[in-house]
Amino acid sequence: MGKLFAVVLILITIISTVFFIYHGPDNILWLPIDASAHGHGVDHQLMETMYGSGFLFVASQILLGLFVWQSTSRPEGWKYKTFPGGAKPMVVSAILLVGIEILTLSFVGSKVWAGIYLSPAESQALPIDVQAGQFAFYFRYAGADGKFGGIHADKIDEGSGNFFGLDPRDDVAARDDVVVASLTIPVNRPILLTMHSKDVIHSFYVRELRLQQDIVPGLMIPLHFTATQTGRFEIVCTQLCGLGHYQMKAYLDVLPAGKFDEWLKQQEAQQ
Amino acid sequence: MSEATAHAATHQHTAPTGFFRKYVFSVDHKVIGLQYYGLGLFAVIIGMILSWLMRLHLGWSTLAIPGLEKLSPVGAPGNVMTPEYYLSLMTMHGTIMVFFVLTNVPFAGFGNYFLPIQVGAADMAFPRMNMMSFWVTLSAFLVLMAAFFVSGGPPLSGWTAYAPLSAIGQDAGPGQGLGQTLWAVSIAIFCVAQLLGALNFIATTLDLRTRGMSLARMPLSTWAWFITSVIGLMAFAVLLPACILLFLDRVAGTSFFVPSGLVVSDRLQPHTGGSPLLWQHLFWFFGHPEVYIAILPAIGIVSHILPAFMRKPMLGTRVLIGCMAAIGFLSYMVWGHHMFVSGMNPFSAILFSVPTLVITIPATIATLLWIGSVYGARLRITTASLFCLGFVSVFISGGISGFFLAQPSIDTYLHATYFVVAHFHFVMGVAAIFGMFAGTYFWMPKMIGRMMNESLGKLHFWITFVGVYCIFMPMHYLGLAGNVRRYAAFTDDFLVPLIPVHQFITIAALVTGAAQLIFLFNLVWTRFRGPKASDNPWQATSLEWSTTSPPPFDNFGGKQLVVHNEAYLYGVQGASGDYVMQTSPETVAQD
Amino acid sequence: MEFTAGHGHAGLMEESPYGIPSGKLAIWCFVLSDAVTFAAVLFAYGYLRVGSPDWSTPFSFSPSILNGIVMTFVLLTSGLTMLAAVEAAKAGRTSAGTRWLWATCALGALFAVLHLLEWRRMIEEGWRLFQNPTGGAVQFGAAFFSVTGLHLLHVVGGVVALLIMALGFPSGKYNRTDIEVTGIYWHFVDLVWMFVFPLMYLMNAK
Amino acid sequence: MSSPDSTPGPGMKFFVAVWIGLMCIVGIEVVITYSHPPARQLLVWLLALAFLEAGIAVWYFMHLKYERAALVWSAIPILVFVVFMLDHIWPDAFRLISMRFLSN
Repeated sequence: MGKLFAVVLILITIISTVFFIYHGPDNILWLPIDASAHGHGVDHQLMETMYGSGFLFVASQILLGLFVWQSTSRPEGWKYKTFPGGAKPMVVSAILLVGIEILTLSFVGSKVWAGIYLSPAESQALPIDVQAGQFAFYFRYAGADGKFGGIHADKIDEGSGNFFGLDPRDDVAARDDVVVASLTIPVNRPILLTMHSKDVIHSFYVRELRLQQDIVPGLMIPLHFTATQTGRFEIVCTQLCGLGHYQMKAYLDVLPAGKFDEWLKQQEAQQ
Repeated sequence: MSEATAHAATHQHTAPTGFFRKYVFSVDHKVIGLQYYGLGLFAVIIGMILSWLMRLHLGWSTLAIPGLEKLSPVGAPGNVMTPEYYLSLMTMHGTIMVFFVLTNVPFAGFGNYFLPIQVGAADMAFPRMNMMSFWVTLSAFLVLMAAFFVSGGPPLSGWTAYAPLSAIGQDAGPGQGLGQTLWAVSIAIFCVAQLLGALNFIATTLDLRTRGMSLARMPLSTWAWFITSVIGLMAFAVLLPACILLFLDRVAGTSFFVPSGLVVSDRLQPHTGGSPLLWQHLFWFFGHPEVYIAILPAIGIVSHILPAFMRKPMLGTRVLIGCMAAIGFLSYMVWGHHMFVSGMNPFSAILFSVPTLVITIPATIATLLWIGSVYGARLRITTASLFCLGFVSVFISGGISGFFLAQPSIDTYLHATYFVVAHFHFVMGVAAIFGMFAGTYFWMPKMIGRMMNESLGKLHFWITFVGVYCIFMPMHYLGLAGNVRRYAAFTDDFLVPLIPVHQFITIAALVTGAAQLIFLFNLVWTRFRGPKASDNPWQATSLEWSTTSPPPFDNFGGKQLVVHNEAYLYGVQGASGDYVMQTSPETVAQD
Repeated sequence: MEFTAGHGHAGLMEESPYGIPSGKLAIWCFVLSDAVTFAAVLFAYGYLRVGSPDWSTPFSFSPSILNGIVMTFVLLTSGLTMLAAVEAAKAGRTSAGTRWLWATCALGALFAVLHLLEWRRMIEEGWRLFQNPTGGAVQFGAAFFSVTGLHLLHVVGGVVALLIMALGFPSGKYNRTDIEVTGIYWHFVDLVWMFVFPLMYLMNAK
Repeated sequence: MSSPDSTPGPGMKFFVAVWIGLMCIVGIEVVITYSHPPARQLLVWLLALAFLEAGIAVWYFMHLKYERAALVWSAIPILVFVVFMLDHIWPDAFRLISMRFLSN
């Protein structure tokens, strides 16, 4: 039965690995296209890790299977053999193999991370205000005056569509703010989102942008990125936010610069 | 007190008579251990049924599950689960499994039963406190169960109970009323129980070792329980106040975790000035050590069982102990890796990511030690040894995915996807459960004096082993595809095509779950019909095998053992038999 | 304590690495754990205070700070009487030990009373867990009452423990180790106050 | 006999002296407070003195001095380490104000 274990184990290892290795464009069980400027860094990091840990995974599983296979075909009264060198090679190889891998990973990875979350947004980035609430995202553009109106939690009213709690009467800046339910941005232009939540923690997740950021109530959380491909992507909430969590989504429309300006004009006209 | 001590040394305390003192309010660590085991068994059954219901809903979200309406008329009108009820079941599944199964059975259950025996003591250092810790644990469990039956049903904010969702009460959802309060109370009580348990374990390990049982000679399982209790001592000490503060936020109107101006279901919340991240910090400061509280005992149990079937000593016993200690030490430096994208200061992310990656080193060493120990052995294949080997395999599979999630730059894509679900289910859930199974098949003969049925056991192993891979491997692929976790149903455009995979997982889960009935039957059958077990059926060396099966009330029939050897003298040439018991005075060349 | 297993008695057991009775070892572990608990609460307090733009520091020297000083004095003195009790117990002077236990007990109770009076005054001023009469951050009340409340619970627990000891010690129901154990716990309660007083009172002095 | 290994305490006279010392430290704390230094400075001072006090209390009152070194070396580092680790929360705490979401 030890042999059976070895076989099953190695089969499992191979089958599991195949799905990781085979990822053509038609395979939905893989990362979607990368539509962001920083995304390749993330993908690269992920693949590096995939190779390194994949090797460890396959090697150790097969080794285990191999040894089990051997160890069940031994005669009565077999005098056991200790692994050559005892525990030392284990310790050394682990420290060297894994140590080197994690050193490189954390070095490169930290740079990727810093590039996304620690670097400040470009000065000409397009500012967009994001309000998350159970169970929808709302997006706000500053409008012609380039200024956002103040937010008043007590004025928030889904019914009348005042999602941000704006006060157009007393607040000039608020009057021309463009509030929409789907995020529309120009391609290849830096975007600076300022995200806040009106109730509980939500999360802003766009697979194609390789971006995820929790939106914590009480905080204004900045997030900046540059979309490099036009198209329609999904923004979903990845932080458990209540019963409607699974339905909380919005669309991200990345338009060519010209189209975007038209779109924004239309919206301003409608305000 | 000198006579008190002498008394302690020999432990001539008389066995209780009468059913209650014997089996219910017993101070005997063996009975308490079995009680913990029983509680864990009950809890795991509930937890598994919950996961069945969840899986069914994920595969077929409109499926009517007969009888579900009986369980909760509000949660499942017309037997179809509502999204909020899904979340409630998910929360209860997580809480039950993490606290009342993964923490209870390998640590409190087996630990209680075997730690004193393995060090040659007649009982825990504080038997009454031991009894207390079980009954406190039980009451925590009952409080949690009560959440099923209160109006609004169980909480729905997940086992992590992130504030403000968990702190603002009914407005946040049906389960967020009394249900969530009960959750907080239950966990707070559980912390107290763990504290009592940890004190007892530490004192017993250090003070009640019989003559010759030096620290270096203690079995690896004892070491694991000891290290675990040290971790628990500090970890639960942080969760306790966290739960108290959460409780105050909920019932006393404080604002520790709730910021100003929240508008939930169109009501402006009264709280002002709190910080949701504070809860996450306090929770995960406990939460990450908790992961190792769950897995370390399993590591110890497996390392304790393997040599008995390999008929050779564990490779690098000392190194393994060092690894467990290192893992325990590091577990306090890494909790932030649960919070990379939580709005935590991005600088901290790097700070937390490095030690997280470093943990893979001791983990890898341990794994290599297991694999290297199998090399050159003559393996006896039993259900217990199979589950040990299964544990190693699963531990590898689960640990590997840690490489990804430990890096913030990758976590920004994989966080809160099924990749995470796969990771912690493999490395913490399945691995620990395999440890429990191995322990059960290995120790049941000692615990109930009867041998478990091997053919049923092997059948159980094969279905479970292949099953868990069918369940959790595909979750990695789902995660890479960006499949978000904690969704009651998959309506997003990019998620709909993934539903077939979920259906496959669901079927695998149902089959694997069904296989556990074989185990239950085997357990019950063994209890009543199983063949009598000899004192040392596996020809093992540690102290629990030098007493009767099951052991007498004071473990060794009043005699105080003397230990002569280290724990794992197997395959010793020139010994009577191929092994030397720890208690055997015969001197053999130890290589 | 059921089994106060010592070290190598009659060579039947391995010696405990610390050479102290299990009771003492256990209380030391408990103290460590409890210290972390208090640390966590105090960190939470600091966290919220750092995060509040409008933190209020309402304590005037009299009565609040003065009262705090008196309470500190009482608690420290109770620590001294506790030491006396332990010393007496060690020397086998049971009646003296018992007397000192009672004294410690009384001082502990006095501390609790002073604290409760303080609370009453603050509550009359309008302080609540969720309310700040001076209009600053409500976290002040929350933090103050939770931290001092948690400490007060420990004091009360200690007083009860001391009571039980004082009653059981003369009859020999409890031995000197139990007194020592109680002592360590009591000194720990004292120790926690050494942080609570400066952080909750002095840091919030006008 | 508790533990023959733990040397007998130095007797009450000494403890009274320690007690006076502790009261003095409390006095110093109050004096510093009312010399009204900036909050951060005050905090540093008070914490330093509190740790000093606590150290003395553990060392003499809780008899740690008279236990084996092993106890000191296992108890204190663990506690210090865990409390030190808790400090990882500060980088967030100090962002709360600057990132505060100004509603009302």
